[in-house]
Parts: sequence; structure tokens; C-alpha cells
Amino acid sequence: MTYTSDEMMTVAAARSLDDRAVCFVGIGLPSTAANLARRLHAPHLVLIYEAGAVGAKPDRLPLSIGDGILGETADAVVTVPEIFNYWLQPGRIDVGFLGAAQIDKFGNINTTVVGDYADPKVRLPGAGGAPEIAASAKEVLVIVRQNTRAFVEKVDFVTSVGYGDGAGYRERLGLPGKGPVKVITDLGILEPDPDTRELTLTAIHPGVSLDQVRKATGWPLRVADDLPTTQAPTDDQLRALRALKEAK
Amino acid sequence: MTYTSDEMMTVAAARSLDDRAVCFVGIGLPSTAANLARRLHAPHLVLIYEAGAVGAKPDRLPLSIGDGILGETADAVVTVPEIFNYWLQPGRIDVGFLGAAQIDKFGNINTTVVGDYADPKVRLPGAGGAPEIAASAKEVLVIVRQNTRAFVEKVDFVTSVGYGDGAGYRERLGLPGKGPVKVITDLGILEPDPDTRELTLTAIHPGVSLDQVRKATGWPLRVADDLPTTQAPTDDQLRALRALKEAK
Amino acid sequence: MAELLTLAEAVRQLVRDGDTVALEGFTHLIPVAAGQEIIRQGRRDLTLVRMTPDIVYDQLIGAGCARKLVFSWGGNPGVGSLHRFRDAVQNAWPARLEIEEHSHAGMANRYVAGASGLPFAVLRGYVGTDLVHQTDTIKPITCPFTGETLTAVPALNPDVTVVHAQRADREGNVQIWGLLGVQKEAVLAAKRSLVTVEEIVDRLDPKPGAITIPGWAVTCVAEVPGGAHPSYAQDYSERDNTYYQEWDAISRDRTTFATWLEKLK
Amino acid sequence: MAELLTLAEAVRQLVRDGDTVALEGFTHLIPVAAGQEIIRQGRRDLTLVRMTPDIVYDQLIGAGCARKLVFSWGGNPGVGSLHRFRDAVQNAWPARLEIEEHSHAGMANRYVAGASGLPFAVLRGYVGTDLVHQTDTIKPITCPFTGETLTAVPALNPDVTVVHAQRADREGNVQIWGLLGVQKEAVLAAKRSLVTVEEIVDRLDPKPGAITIPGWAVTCVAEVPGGAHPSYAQDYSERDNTYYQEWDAISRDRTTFATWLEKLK
Repeated sequence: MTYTSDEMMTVAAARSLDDRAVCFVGIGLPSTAANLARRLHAPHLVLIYEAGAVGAKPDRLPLSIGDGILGETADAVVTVPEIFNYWLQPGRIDVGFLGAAQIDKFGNINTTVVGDYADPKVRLPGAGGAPEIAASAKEVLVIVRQNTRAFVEKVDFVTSVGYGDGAGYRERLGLPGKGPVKVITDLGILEPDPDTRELTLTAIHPGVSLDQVRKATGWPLRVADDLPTTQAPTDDQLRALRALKEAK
Repeated sequence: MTYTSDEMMTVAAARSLDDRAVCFVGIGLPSTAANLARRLHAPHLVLIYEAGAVGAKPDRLPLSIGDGILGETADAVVTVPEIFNYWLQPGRIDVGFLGAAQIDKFGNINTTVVGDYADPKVRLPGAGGAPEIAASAKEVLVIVRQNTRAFVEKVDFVTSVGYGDGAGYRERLGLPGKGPVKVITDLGILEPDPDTRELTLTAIHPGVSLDQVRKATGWPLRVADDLPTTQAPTDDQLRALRALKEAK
Repeated sequence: MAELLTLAEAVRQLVRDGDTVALEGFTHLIPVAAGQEIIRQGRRDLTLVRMTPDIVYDQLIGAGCARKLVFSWGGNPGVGSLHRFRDAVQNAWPARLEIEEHSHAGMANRYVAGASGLPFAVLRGYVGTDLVHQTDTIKPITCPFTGETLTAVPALNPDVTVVHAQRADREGNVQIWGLLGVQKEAVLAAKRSLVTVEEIVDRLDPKPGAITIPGWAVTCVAEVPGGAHPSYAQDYSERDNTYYQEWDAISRDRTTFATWLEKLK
Repeated sequence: MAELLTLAEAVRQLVRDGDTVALEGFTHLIPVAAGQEIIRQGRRDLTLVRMTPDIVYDQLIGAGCARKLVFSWGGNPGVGSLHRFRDAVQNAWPARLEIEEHSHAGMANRYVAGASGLPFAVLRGYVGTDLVHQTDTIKPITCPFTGETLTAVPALNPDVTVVHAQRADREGNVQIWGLLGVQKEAVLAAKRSLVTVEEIVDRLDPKPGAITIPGWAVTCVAEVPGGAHPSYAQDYSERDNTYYQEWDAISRDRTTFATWLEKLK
């Protein structure tokens, strides 16, 4: 079956989630990928949504972070303060799954402003739950379409910390979680270099050229010595994804 | 109808509660008096029990602070942390209703130890919810049988603060509530002197002699210039109290 | 007990020019009708507080009711940006909008502190973010036992909090179920509160997942069926996703917004 | 998901000599059977934590399992004193018992801090009481915004928390209703947790007032019908008030207590 680059991205993201992991998901791409994983190899994935749903099992994609389907299918519905204080803050979340408007070469995320904070070129929605997810989840996955508007050398505003200015930064700040372990895009997969923490291309999606990825990246992109091609989505995976997106 | 001194005490305490007041009650004498008030002149009295019942309306006396009847009849059941943080601490309680093992002439309460803390003569149950009720309720009522074991010049241990060492003490400590406005005993009623805050006998129960009260008090008791005799319990009040105590 | 009033009367009694007002609702149970009544009554200079300002805050901002916004995420959920909010921040239209910006964890804890009668809350948050450089409402605090540094944020105590709920009884006891958001904390943190409800009933039957806010802790209750539209009230209404999409076009342009505003009044 | 075990096996796996152990329950749902299993297995040097130590703690203390008690109210509710507790504090029998004493508000907030991954909690409490002179676990803290002085208490993070609940499903999701106490906080604050339940069911049907603790946040679940006796489990059992009264006589005397203890084993 043929597939779009967005479908490749979503399937690649879904594959990154292990069964029984506890996953804090935002609406949009993260939610789609997490629910796809739940329909494929990870039926016991525990989905936590910031509106207060713990263990949500929606049979269609939630339209908003407070979609009724989340509460109705959850193991537990709790208040918003409880989600952050009892569930995220103590390190109970295995995977924090974030999107980004801008991401830089050290995995820092900006969802606040493009340009100057006091006089912004574009005012973005703001932080939401992301800063504390980025800090406290054991690992962070980022899913974002790759282009030079999004992939900048240095974000205009650090809304959610990745690796700051490089190796040792998270440790100096005492951030409990590991930070972004994978950035999954429509072109490939980036992972932090074990020494420098700079995001490095470690897989490329089928049919995408390295040049194409470099051109979509706002800094001189480092590429892993061994660069595998991502496995294309299987027919089963594509069927599950399409069924999920069509379910009402 | 004839009545016991305990019945007089309970009826006098019940009379001190206004309808629609929000009342934080402990088990035992306070709970009996508060529920009697609810059956008499204060049907809308809001009873809060520390086990998590807000607006409990028990049709019999609860046997323990966590008696099921409290939750079953409550307007809301909340957790114990919530009772203290959202309901008591911000000053939502009109009347905190406490008992005491020892009380001194400035209304300080001891429910911790008789004798030295490190080597006590009698180890008492401890603080429970009382210290913060005594601090944060807008007003405190104390109900306690009067004798020289209970009414001491200075408590061995301040579990819950009344007026400390006298006028200005609560203000210096920044305690939000007014402190004990009435101590209701089986012999009479004591109130803090407006100037010195020393507990002063302001009413005496029918048939009780002043000498009897003085002998039951562990310090030279001050007596109000005008000392009314408490109104005896009416037949209706006694019937309601006895029915309450018999209800299973 | 809470006073039962009409929406117009309740807003008139509770919301004053210059007030700090929180209309809370986390996608579910957003008190939109009450927000629009505030616009109709022409309130000005409000400090608007909300974790997730969405359409109704876009409307209040576009209508010129607000001078400041305290928030953690402002957008049209599932659609995109809030154009009136953007126009206010980027172009000071119709007026300059001061912003005080936090994360969800911070805002939620600020309400909790407010509901608890504490001047501040402590959390693990904001560390390494640029948010700390834009406000004096995020400060470090040291644990007196371990010496560890954490983050403090000040309590939120709105002059008025408005929320929407499924139902209330005649004493003003309020019952809410489904996703609960931060509404109870926002009500308990406020000096005055208004709860709009789908219906007023004689008796609040027990319901799984429901919480009750006692009537004596609420100032006013107003029966406003559909008062959460275009958001939803679980077991009463569905989210009107078309309205959210259409708002994008209406709000994008000052003229179409002005036409919408005229019709509202 | 939680592991489903027998009570004996669960206690063997989770509770070790020297551990800090909280058996929570606020009159309702007290995990008495689990406490008695700890006695049977002969655990020693435990630091016992509980807001309201009652009969089962009197038993643990009398049996010599404890070296320290962290608490806020210790008594036989509705009856009087705990004689084994008194004997330990007043006469160091059967062993010296160190105590760390708080108020309910302080203990509740210590569990909340523990459940929240914070090293301390802030409250308005203890001011003017002599409790502050008896422990280094109550300290002043200054609000970084208002300068006001409040009180800080350190988090409680037991090695093991044990609670009793009405039911669990086969994934170990636990459902509790009625008076909820501080059980959820105590479980979430602990490194390991055991929930004894009245029954294990295939499906947890929704129930008004019920909360769920997800099985992945619980270490072990054991089916122990009547495991809260002589306290009660709402909709399963009634409080056995006679037992509480009889305990007064049994526990008053070291010999009658010793006889009781022999029978237990």
C-alpha cells in the first residue's frame, strides 16, 4: 500500500512505544500515534491526558484534550492538579509525548513565541503541560514535521527544555527525566548524540534523500555513520491508522 | 423533667450553635451537641467531620469519626487532606467544636501528655485535627466536664492554642481565628475576659453553687459581676437529646 | 446557601470593572454563556485568568473587556490560533493586553494554593525554561529539610470565578461529573463565585464520578441550559466542533469579528 | 499491573525488618488482617506510620514489631486509650518506642508531599503548640512573594504502604468508596504497596463516590475478605464495636495480651 509521509511519521512514532508503558500524551500527532500503538503492538499502553484521564482507552481519536471519550473510557478520572502533582511530578510517567512549533539542535522546544517575547512576530499558544512533561517524564518523544521553520539552530524561546546547551545541562539543572530520546519527523528519526546531546539523524524514511533532510533542517545536520532506512509501514499498520482516523 | 449535669452541658452547647453555621466537630460530646442542635433550632447546621464528610446529616450518633453514616448522609465526601487544606485552612469553618483532656485559664488545650513529654505520667491520644481547628476556625467552642484534673492553671503541654499567655498572644502569632469564645461544662459556661482573655465564669447551671464551680477549677476562678443561671433544658430539648442517644 | 439568580442578574451582582475573573473549564463545561453575558454588560479592565483560554476568552479580549490575561495555553483546540488574542498581543488591538504566562502545572497549583488559603504553592517546574524570565510570579524556594531548590508560584484568588456544571439543587449544591478540570479549586479560591448549570433539580442523585460543591461555598447559581456551548456538558450536550472551526474565520478579521459582536449584543 | 498474591506471600515479599511501614485507614477500611500477618511473620524494628494508630497498631507495638511510631492521634476510637501503646511510651514495654508526633493536618500534608514527589509540604499549622519543640520535622518557611511565615513538614515516603479496599480487578486496579481517608496518597507516596481487598472481580463497575487506583501504581493485591475487621468495609461489613470494647480489657494487662498474641500466631 502507498502511504503519505505523515503516515510514515505516525507509524514510526507508534513503534517507539512499548506495551505497558505509561504515556502522557497531547492532542494531535502524539495522541494519534499513541492510540495507533494501542491498536497494534501495545494494547496495554497506559494513556494519560492532562485533562484528568488516567488509562484512557478511546475507540476513536479525541478531538480535544477534554473530549468526553477520554473520561468515559479511563481507569480513573482525576482533577487537573492531581494529574500534574500525583502522576507527572513524582516520575510515574515513562514517556512524555510532545509536539513542537520550533525545536532546536539540542531538542529544546518552543511553543510560546516566534521572535521577541515582548513584541512577537507570531504569538503561539504557550506552554500548556509541556515544560513539566519535558522535565519529569522518564523519557520524551517528540513528533514534529521537519522543515526549516520548525527545525531551528536555537529556539527563540525555551518553553520546554531538551538538552539546553548540550551535554551535562539537564544534570546541572537537576531535571529528573532523561529528556528527548527521539524526535520523529515526516523525513526520519533524530536522536541525541550520546556525547554532545546534539540531535543527529539516526534513521531516514523510505524514499527520502539525505539532502532533503538537510535542507529541512535549520542547522548543519549531523548524520549517524550507520543510517538505516526506516521500515515502511506495513499494510496492517496503515489499515489500523486509517481506521482510527475514520472512526467517529 | 429531671436531667443530668451532662444533659445540661450538652443542651447548653447545642444552644451555642446558630443555624446555617459551618461546624467542624469531633466525635463524642461535640458531635452529640451539634447533632442535637440540628434536631432543634439549627436544622441547616453544616457538620464537617475530619474523616472527610462535608454536610453530614446522621440520623443517629456516629460511633467513630469514620462511621459510615457520615459519608452516606454527607453533601460531599472528600479526602482527609482536602478537609484540612480546602475546608479548614482557608477559614471556611465558622465554629470549631473541641473537647479537651486539660484546659487552662487561657483556654489552651492539652490532649497529648500529663506530666513531662519525654517521661509522661499519662500518655494521651495526641493532637488529631485539633491544633489547626483551634487556629483556623473563626470561633472555637470547647465542651468539657469541669474538675481540677481537667481545669488546670497551665496545661502540661499546649496541643491546641487558646489565648496562650493572655491578651494579644493570638494576634502576635498571626492565628487567623478568634480562639475559644465559650467553654461549656457540666457546671456552667466560661468565656474569655475581653481584656485579659482569662476564662471567666459567665453563667452557672441551675442547682450548681458557685463554690462547687470554684472547687472544680484548678486556679482562682474569676466570676462575671452579673452571673445569670443557665436556662434549664426544656422537655423538648431533653426528649430530642434522649431520642438522639437511643437511635441506632 | 447559594443565591439562585438569572444569568444577567448574577453577572451584574458579581462581576465589576477591574475585577480579576476566572472562567474555568478544561475543554469540558466551559462557561461560555456567562462570558458572553460579561461582554453584553460591557465590563472593562478585567484581569482574565484561565489555564486554557479559548474561544470565549478570544471573544472577551476582542470585545475589549480585558486588560490582562493570566494563562498557560491559549488556542482554539483542534483548530489553531486565537486570532483576537494574537491581535491583542501582537498589535494591541483593541487594546494593549498584558500577559502573565505560566505552565499548566503552575496554574493548577496556583489555584490549589488559592483554594487552600496559602499564599503560594511549591512544585517541580519551570526549571530551564524562559518563562521564568518573563514574570516575577515564579521564584525559587529551598526545602528546609533537604536543602533542595524547588519552584514557588503565588496563589490565585480571583475576585470572581465562574464555572459551568451539570446541575444544582435548590440550596445551590452543585454536582459536576466527567472531566473535572480545575473548577472546584477555582471556585474555592475565589472571593465570589457563580456556577451556571444545565438544570436545577429537587434532589442530586448520586452519580459515579460526580463531585459536589456545597451551596454554602458558592455565591450564586444560575440555570443556563446549554451554557457551555460550543463546549459540552457530559450527559447533556455534545461539543459543537463546527462552531470552533467557524470561529477561526469569524475571528481572523476585525470586521467579521465586529459584525459577530454586534449580533451578540 | 499489580501482582495478585496471597496475604502471607505479599507481606513476605514487601515488608522487611527495619522498614518504614504505613498501614492507613481512617476508621473505615483499616488493613487489620495485613497488620496481624506482619506480627505472625515476626517483623522487627519497623517504623510504623499512621495518622490514627488504633487497635492493630496497639497489637503491632505490643508484639514488639515497632521501634518508632509516626502519628497524629493514637487511641481506641469511642473506647479510650491504647494500653500497649501507653505501656511502650510510659514503660518501654516490650521495647522502647520512639515517637514522632504531628497533627492530622500535618500528617495528611506529609503524605500529599510524598505522593507528589516533593520533599516537603507547606501548611498553616502547629503555630503556638508545643508539638514544634518535640521534633525537627516541623520548621518555619517564608513565602517568597508575601514574606509571610508558614509551616513546612517533610514528605512521608514509606517503604511500604498497606491499605484495605472494597475490590480490585485482575489487573490489580483498585476501587475504594465511602470515606476515603488518606489511603490513595499513602499508596502513591510509598516505594512499594499492598492493597488487601474484599474481593477480586472481573470488572469494576462504576459506583458513586468511588475512586480507582490504577493497578500499575500498586505493587501487590491480595484478596482478604473481612480483612478490615474489626473496622468495616462499606457495603461489605459492619464495624464490630464489641471487638473495640473487648480490646480494652485484653490490652490493659500484659498477661492477657500475651495470651491473645499466642492465639494469633
